[in-house]
Amino acid sequence: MAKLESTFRNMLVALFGVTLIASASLGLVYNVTKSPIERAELEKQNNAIAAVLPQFEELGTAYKKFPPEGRDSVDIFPALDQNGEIVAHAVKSYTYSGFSGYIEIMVGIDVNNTITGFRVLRHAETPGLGSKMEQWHNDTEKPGQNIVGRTLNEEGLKVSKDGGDVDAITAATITSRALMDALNRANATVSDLDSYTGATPVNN
Amino acid sequence: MSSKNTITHTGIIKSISPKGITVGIRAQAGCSGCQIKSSCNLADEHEKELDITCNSYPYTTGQQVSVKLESKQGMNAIFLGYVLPFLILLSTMIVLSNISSNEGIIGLVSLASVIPYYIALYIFKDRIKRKFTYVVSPLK
Amino acid sequence: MGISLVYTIITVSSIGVTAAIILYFAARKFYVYEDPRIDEIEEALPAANCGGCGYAGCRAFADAIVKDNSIEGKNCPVGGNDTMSKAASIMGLEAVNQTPRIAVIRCNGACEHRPNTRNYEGASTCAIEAMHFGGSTDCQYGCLGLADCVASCDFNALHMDSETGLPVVSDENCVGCGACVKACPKDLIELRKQMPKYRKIFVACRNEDKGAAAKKACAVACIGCGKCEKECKYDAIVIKNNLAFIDSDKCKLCRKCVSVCPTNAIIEENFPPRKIKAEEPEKAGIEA
Amino acid sequence: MNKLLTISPSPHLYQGDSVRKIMYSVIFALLPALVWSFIVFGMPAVILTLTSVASCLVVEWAIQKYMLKTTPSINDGSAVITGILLAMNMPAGLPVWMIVIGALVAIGVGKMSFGGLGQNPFNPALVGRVFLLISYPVQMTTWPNITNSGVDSVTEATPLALIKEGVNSGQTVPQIMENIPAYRELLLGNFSGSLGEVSAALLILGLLYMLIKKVVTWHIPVTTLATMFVFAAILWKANPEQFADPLFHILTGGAMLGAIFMATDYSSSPMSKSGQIVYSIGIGVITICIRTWGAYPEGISFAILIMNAFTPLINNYMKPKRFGEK
Amino acid sequence: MLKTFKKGGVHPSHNKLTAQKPIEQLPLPKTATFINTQHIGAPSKILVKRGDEIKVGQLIAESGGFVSANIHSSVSGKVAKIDSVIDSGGYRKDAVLINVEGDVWEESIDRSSTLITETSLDKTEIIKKINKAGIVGMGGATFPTHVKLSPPPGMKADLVIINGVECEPYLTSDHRLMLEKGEELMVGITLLIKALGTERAIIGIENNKPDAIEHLKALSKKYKNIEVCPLKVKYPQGSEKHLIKAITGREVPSGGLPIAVGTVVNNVATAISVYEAVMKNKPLIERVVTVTGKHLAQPSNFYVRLGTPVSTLIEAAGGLPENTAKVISGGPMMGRSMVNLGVPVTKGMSGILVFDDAEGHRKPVKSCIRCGRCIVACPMGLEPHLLMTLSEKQMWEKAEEEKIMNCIECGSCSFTCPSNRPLLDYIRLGKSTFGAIIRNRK
Amino acid sequence: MNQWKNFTKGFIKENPVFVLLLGMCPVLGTTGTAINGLGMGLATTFVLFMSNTVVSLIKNVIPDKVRIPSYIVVIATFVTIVQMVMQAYLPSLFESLGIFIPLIVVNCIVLGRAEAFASKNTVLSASIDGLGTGLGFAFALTLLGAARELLGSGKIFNFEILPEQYGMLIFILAPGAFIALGYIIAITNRLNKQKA
Amino acid sequence: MEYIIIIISAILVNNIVLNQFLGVCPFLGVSKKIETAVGMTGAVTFVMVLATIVTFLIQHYILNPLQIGYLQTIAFILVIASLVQLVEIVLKKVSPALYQALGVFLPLITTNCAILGVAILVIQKEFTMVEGVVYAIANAIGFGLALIIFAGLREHLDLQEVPKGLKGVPIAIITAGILAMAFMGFSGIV
Ligand SMILES: Cc1cc2nc3c(=O)[nH]c(=O)nc-3n(C[C@H](O)[C@H](O)[C@H](O)COP(=O)(O)O)c2cc1C
Ligand SMILES: Cc1cc2nc3c(=O)[nH]c(=O)nc-3n(C[C@H](O)[C@H](O)[C@H](O)COP(=O)(O)O)c2cc1C
Ligand SMILES: Cc1cc2nc3c(=O)[nH]c(=O)nc-3n(C[C@H](O)[C@H](O)[C@H](O)COP(=O)(O)O)c2cc1C
Ligand SMILES: Cc1cc2nc3c(=O)[nH]c(=O)nc-3n(C[C@H](O)[C@H](O)[C@H](O)CO)c2cc1C
Ligand code: SF4
Ligand code: SF4
Ligand code: SF4
Ligand code: SF4
Ligand code: FES
Repeated sequence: MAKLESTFRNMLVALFGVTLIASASLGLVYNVTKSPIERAELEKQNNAIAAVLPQFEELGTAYKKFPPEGRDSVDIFPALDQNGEIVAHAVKSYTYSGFSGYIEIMVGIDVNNTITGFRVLRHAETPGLGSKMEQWHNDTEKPGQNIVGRTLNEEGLKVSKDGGDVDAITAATITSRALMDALNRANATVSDLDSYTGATPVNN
Repeated sequence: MSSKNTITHTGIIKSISPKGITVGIRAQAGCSGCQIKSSCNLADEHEKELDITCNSYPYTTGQQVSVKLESKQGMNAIFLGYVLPFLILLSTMIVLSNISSNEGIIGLVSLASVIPYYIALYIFKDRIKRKFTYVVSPLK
Repeated sequence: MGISLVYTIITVSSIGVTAAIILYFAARKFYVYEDPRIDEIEEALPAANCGGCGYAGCRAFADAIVKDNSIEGKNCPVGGNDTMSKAASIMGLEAVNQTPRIAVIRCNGACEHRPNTRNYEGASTCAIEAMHFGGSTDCQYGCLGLADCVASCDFNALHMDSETGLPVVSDENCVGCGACVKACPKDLIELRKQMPKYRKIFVACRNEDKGAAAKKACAVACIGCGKCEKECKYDAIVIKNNLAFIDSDKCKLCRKCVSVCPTNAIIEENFPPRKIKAEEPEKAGIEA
Repeated sequence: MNKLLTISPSPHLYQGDSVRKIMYSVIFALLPALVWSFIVFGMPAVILTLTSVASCLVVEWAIQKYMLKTTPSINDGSAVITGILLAMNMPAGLPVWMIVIGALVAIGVGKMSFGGLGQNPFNPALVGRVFLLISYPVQMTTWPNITNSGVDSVTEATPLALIKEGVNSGQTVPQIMENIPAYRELLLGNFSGSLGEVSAALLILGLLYMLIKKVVTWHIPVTTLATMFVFAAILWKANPEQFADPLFHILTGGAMLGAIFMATDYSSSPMSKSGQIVYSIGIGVITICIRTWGAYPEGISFAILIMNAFTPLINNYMKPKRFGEK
Repeated sequence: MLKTFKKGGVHPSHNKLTAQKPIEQLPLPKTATFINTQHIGAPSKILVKRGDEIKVGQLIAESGGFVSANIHSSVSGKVAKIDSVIDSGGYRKDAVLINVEGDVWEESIDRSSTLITETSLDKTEIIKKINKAGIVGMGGATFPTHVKLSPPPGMKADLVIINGVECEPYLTSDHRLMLEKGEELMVGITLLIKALGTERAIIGIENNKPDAIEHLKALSKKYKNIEVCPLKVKYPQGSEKHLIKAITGREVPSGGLPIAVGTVVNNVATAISVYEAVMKNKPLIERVVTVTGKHLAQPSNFYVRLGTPVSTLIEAAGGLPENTAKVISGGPMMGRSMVNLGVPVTKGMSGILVFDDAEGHRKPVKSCIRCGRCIVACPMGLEPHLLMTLSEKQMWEKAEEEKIMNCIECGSCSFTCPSNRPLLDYIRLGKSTFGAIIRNRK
Repeated sequence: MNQWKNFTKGFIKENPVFVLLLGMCPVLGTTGTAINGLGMGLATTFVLFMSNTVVSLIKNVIPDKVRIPSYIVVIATFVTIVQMVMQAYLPSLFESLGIFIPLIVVNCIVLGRAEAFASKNTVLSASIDGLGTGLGFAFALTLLGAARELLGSGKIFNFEILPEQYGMLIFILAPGAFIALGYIIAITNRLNKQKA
Repeated sequence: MEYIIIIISAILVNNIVLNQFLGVCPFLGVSKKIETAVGMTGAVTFVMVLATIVTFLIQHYILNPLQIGYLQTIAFILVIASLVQLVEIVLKKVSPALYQALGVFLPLITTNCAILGVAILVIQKEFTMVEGVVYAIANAIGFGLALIIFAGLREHLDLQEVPKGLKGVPIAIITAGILAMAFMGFSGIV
């Protein structure tokens, strides 16, 4: 087949054809992948929730709530036991004071204000330094570093440099300090629960 | 003569008219460092033509010549071509963002603010032309 | 899903078409027509970028061939006739056979023939020594032995012989690009016609002094006695300024001149050993 | 006459200085501070220095011999300087294998990859040091505690680290200063830090020696320290709660070592005097910026490397005044 | 504070071994050789042929162009042959060889030692006489003096500077001349002043020659327009540009000649030759040569007929020592090392310096450590290390931008380099290559 | 045979990264670990393969003057497809590659191959060329990723080779990317020269 | 204050080339002439700002309302590719002399990678338009800074005796690595 001439009409037609097919196929793929993408995201969140919480029967309605301090609201997922009693909360909390700014975590806090687990959802800390926070503060063999199982009081958790009793990641105190900030924010929001009334349900 | 303060290109004489000559030069993309010249030729190389009102050197079409431009003039060109419109756009945006908060309008108006600038350029195009002079010398 | 797909199509198409129109104009404005033959020829060239063809590099050479639509007077010494005939066939032209050339060093002033009479200690390049001094021997024409030519050769065709202190051309590697000719401040290197089996006969001397002075400076200097000129039946030899020169285009490799030279200044290379009088010329011949 | 005359273009006279003499003068100038650090830190410092020097020499020798195939020239002393300075930029007690890596990077990457002596645009010892600092932040910032009787096994933060930590956790500078030795101690080196940080006085002694020997001129060291002093003074005046005072800045950390021995490295610093001044001002300003606002407590290594990168530009624009030109 | 130029310069040790040795007259040689290129510019045309009878002072080769000079015989005798001889660089040059017979002078030459101070000649006549006498600059550059004294139209000199600096180590010929021929020098200077129509002249002398400064200061009292200016010792103060800068503060523009700032510089020996040419009709046939070296038996200052072989001078100074490595024509900083001692004394040869093995060799070259000493040393404000690299890499154009052509080849850079880099060797290569490029362009 | 050569040349001799020095940004930006390098490499390979094939298919119906915009559309489409598919099925890889996935569209190799090769050759050779070049790219990224991962944390594909304490953190960070790439290119040059 | 943080961060701490790896090809390939590098900076700034504004408008006023955000890549690249050309065409029409002078002075601006990268990052970081423009300018300056330093370094390297195998690109990349290493000193300043 000979190459099509570069007349204006030909060009328009050809181009239109190409864009048409391209956009059609994109739309198609989008529709195919749309739900898996959403599912993947949801799954990630659910996995995180499941990982940070103790045994529970089902999740209650999630809602957003504004922490006592902070720029943005946090998401709270109550976990219920067989009786529909709340046993713990999974809290999606955040901090802006990481070494590279924003860090987002999911933390489980039971009714006794004890941390049942945490996962880092999003961060941009230095690989090899701050990025170690998930293992570092979740190491049962190093009680100084480990924060899972600690019970939070009014003061919250602090790294040892600030007078607390959590050993910070070596050479990455800032990250640890930020993590504590996110945890404390979660706790402060959750412990304040009773006084809370008009919670808005979370969309997803 | 000196190349410290000049930019040199080699080009080929395309045509000769009583007013001067037209030289075609090959402009390369910023990534000309990559060695695959021919497999990325869509945007990597353009032929640019220069109209040069020139000295009476006896040239022939197809001859290889070197074209030199003073860096200072090049900087001037950058200023007129890119920096000034950029400043206009920026100041429009700063002013507007204090007045309005509709980003769509700010954006569109800022973009539009360079149009009068280009019109002005068009009006002064002859005057601008006189600002740029090239030195052409034959290669070999 | 329907409506979103429609938006998709409309958006992409309209952006696409607008972009295409702009790009189309751009392409028309800036389109550079490259004769595809330039690429083809460049491909055929050896990519040595040595400048031996007289152009800035292989691509410039290909460009020139296509622009002039001719290969006349153009030669890639590196690729030789093979390459040029390829280029010619790409262009649809008749190939012109060019005689390949090869470098010879016109100085045979090895240390034993031409003793050092002083000891040069300046920067180690021929060019600098030649600016200040005639050389480290009494011959102001001879090789300085500081290897500027070797450094200039892109083809690894030259090396210094540590015994003689002279450069040696490796016949297989030399492509006749002439870089060394330009590099030598004493103008000792000549590109000569390449003969079968790399046979060469040439006067390995550039000394223009009168015979006695030349001989005194170097045992194998050409003294301009004229014997070879008389001997040559093909008028290939001329004597000028007390110095003989053999024109390689005329030389028929008869080797008559070699034996008449009283100073063994004429060198023969790559010939089979002589049948008669085998001992004597061999000494003179297998020098380089 | 049987002896051949030697010929060479003029000049026929030479001042008689050699690369080796210059390098050994620098080494000599470094010795007082080095020996003091041996006294302060004891055996670990000696081991550190010896390993560092030895590895620099071996790496340079091996690269020249086996990779570049040139005649090794390790006796010119420049690799020894690199080795000593590399060591002087480390805390005593660093694992030996780490120093070897540092030397490999300093000489292999920082110097020989560019062609060897004089060709490198960056200071090799600093390339090695910063490489290690980024790679092994923990070990590189673990300083042994010194008491008057010798090295304690407990670690101690350097004055700069104390300031940085303190300010980060909300203390004011005067509060922090209470834990920091007095200036006299800082000058004499009674505090912790890297080998080469511990005695400002002896480093200045080295500078004087080099000035007398005309190995370096005053331009780089003095301008660097003066810039640091002035810039720090401005900040300190503005807010003494937040910023440390200028004297503190030039007496602590690597300020002296950097300004006197590392910023002056010939191959990576500008060649004209005016260029050297611009370069030194750059170093001073960047150092204080990193110290006060950056993540690292000490910034002079980075500052010097950054200005090394500007050196070609400076050399390009700050030419000596040509005779006969305006 | 003594005057000097500010930027650059070096301080090699003076080694003026012969400063207190009076000038001795050297006996006539047996044969004398006159090379036809003893000056900058076109070679002279040889006028005599084999067998001709020649008198002392007879013209044997005439100027080959505007920038060129006459050559006169310094001996009497028969022309043995016209042949090429090897010069001090090892290249063959055309020359007249004369077998010396007796000492018969041209009658026109006044050989008496009476000082003549007055002349009625005008400017052009003086210059003509200088031209005829074949005088070239004796400070080393051998630029024909009559050319220098005829400034191009539009240029006017207001000051003559007499170069008595002798900044080269070892050399003392100018020093001795100033002491022993001060009177002649003064008259020579007045002639130069007249020839150029300037108001005054300044003699620049470095203060390592206090006796010469004293002597000339005393003499200058008689000449109201001649001053003596003592200078701080610094090499290369003898370079005309730096001498002008030191004395007047004027800076010869890049690429320009001294006349561009209204000055003309002449060497003391040149000025004395001018005196002899104008007042005594004596062409340039003799000169003072310092023969020196630490290992020489009798370093001396000789008054020599041009054309005498260098070997004769060395013999007279005690013969060549056993461990001689290098023999230099001129001073150690700017002189040329000689390949051959049979070469004759020429107009520009101010000294012969003998170096032994300890001084006479270069040291192994190391790579540049970018210490910047060459930059500090360069009196022209250049960056020699860069110029060398550019020249090595054959980046001639770039070298030109870095003003390689401004280099005065003083050698301060090579002198000072701790890496023993052959800086000036490569700079010269760059200069000559770029010079050729410029010539090709034209 | 010829096709085979066409396929293999991208690995060493004409490796787009080490020899042709193309698409440097993803090369440096996504090679913190071997797995990321491989992922990015394969994503690029897919785009290259598909776009080469499609471009070659449609080369005759596209008038010359609009070929560049058309190719851009084709390529961008495949990039977006990769983007969406990855997001759906490999979300964590998608996150760690981040912005470099959409940037495949400006990778000179992709457009370059389409323009220089696919638009002039048959579908078969175009797709083989795309696959070969893409795998060469992937190979380079994986190699660099492995080198950086090994030097930086003592692991390759997360298998511990050396104790982590010896890992040089710098190789995971930006400077190490440049330094490692520089030496790898030097080594490849050397190898290529020896072979030639 | 916000803007200052964005600027310092983009120029020094997260330099677009040395830290984010965008626009590496022109960085490595661009002329060794310092003047050209300076000129490039001016040109890139203008183009980058234009592209940022246009893509910002497209994202927020077309793609987002229609919920077809997934068309980002295809829309942006088409817009950017044509925008760069459009600027050239306009210049050529409006002032041929100026256009010609630029053609002699500058290499073509095809830093697509950096421009597209910045456009996408502006959206990802959820900047407002003014913030986005500031971000774009800062990145262009960061790009220019790296380019200018590097032009000087490469000119310097050209004169050194770099070992054969490392000559050219490899040593340039290693130098860039050391430069990136030096710039890490700025980390934490924001
Ligand atoms: C390049 C670089 C990356 C860093 N990354 C982090 C990080 O991700 N998290 C962190 O807390 N500290 C990081 N730091 C170190 C901090 O800036 C700071 O020095 C450290 O937290 C101080 O504390 P420490 O040694 O007391 O823990 C980094 C430093 C540099 C220079
Ligand atoms: C080509 C040329 C032309 C010259 N023309 C003049 C001239 O017209 N007037 C003059 O006074 N000197 C002239 N000179 C002489 C120089 O100024 C200078 O005296 C000479 O080169 C030697 O000086 P030096 O020993 O300091 O190098 C000329 C020199 C050269 C090389
Ligand atoms: C580096 C250098 C050093 C010089 N030193 C002297 C010197 O010591 N004495 C001198 O008379 N001329 C010296 N000259 C030559 C002068 O520049 C100049 O040519 C001379 O004084 C002019 O006088 P003339 O033409 O009479 O020789 C030197 C030139 C140079 C370039
Ligand atoms: C004054 C002076 C300072 C030096 N400083 C350093 C230095 O800081 N780091 C280093 O590796 N070498 C240093 N050297 C040694 C040497 O110059 C260095 O290894 C070169 O950079 C190698 O090219 C120094 C040398 C001198 C003369
Ligand atoms: S020997 Fe001379 S002519 Fe032959 S290839 Fe080498 S440089 Fe060219
Ligand atoms: S042939 Fe010429 S260039 Fe080669 S070594 Fe001899 S003098 Fe030097
Ligand atoms: S020889 Fe030239 S470059 Fe060297 S110091 Fe003298 S004037 Fe300067
Ligand atoms: S003096 Fe020598 S070592 Fe120093 S900068 Fe100059 S050339 Fe280099
Ligand atoms: S500029 Fe980013 S890949 Fe080339």
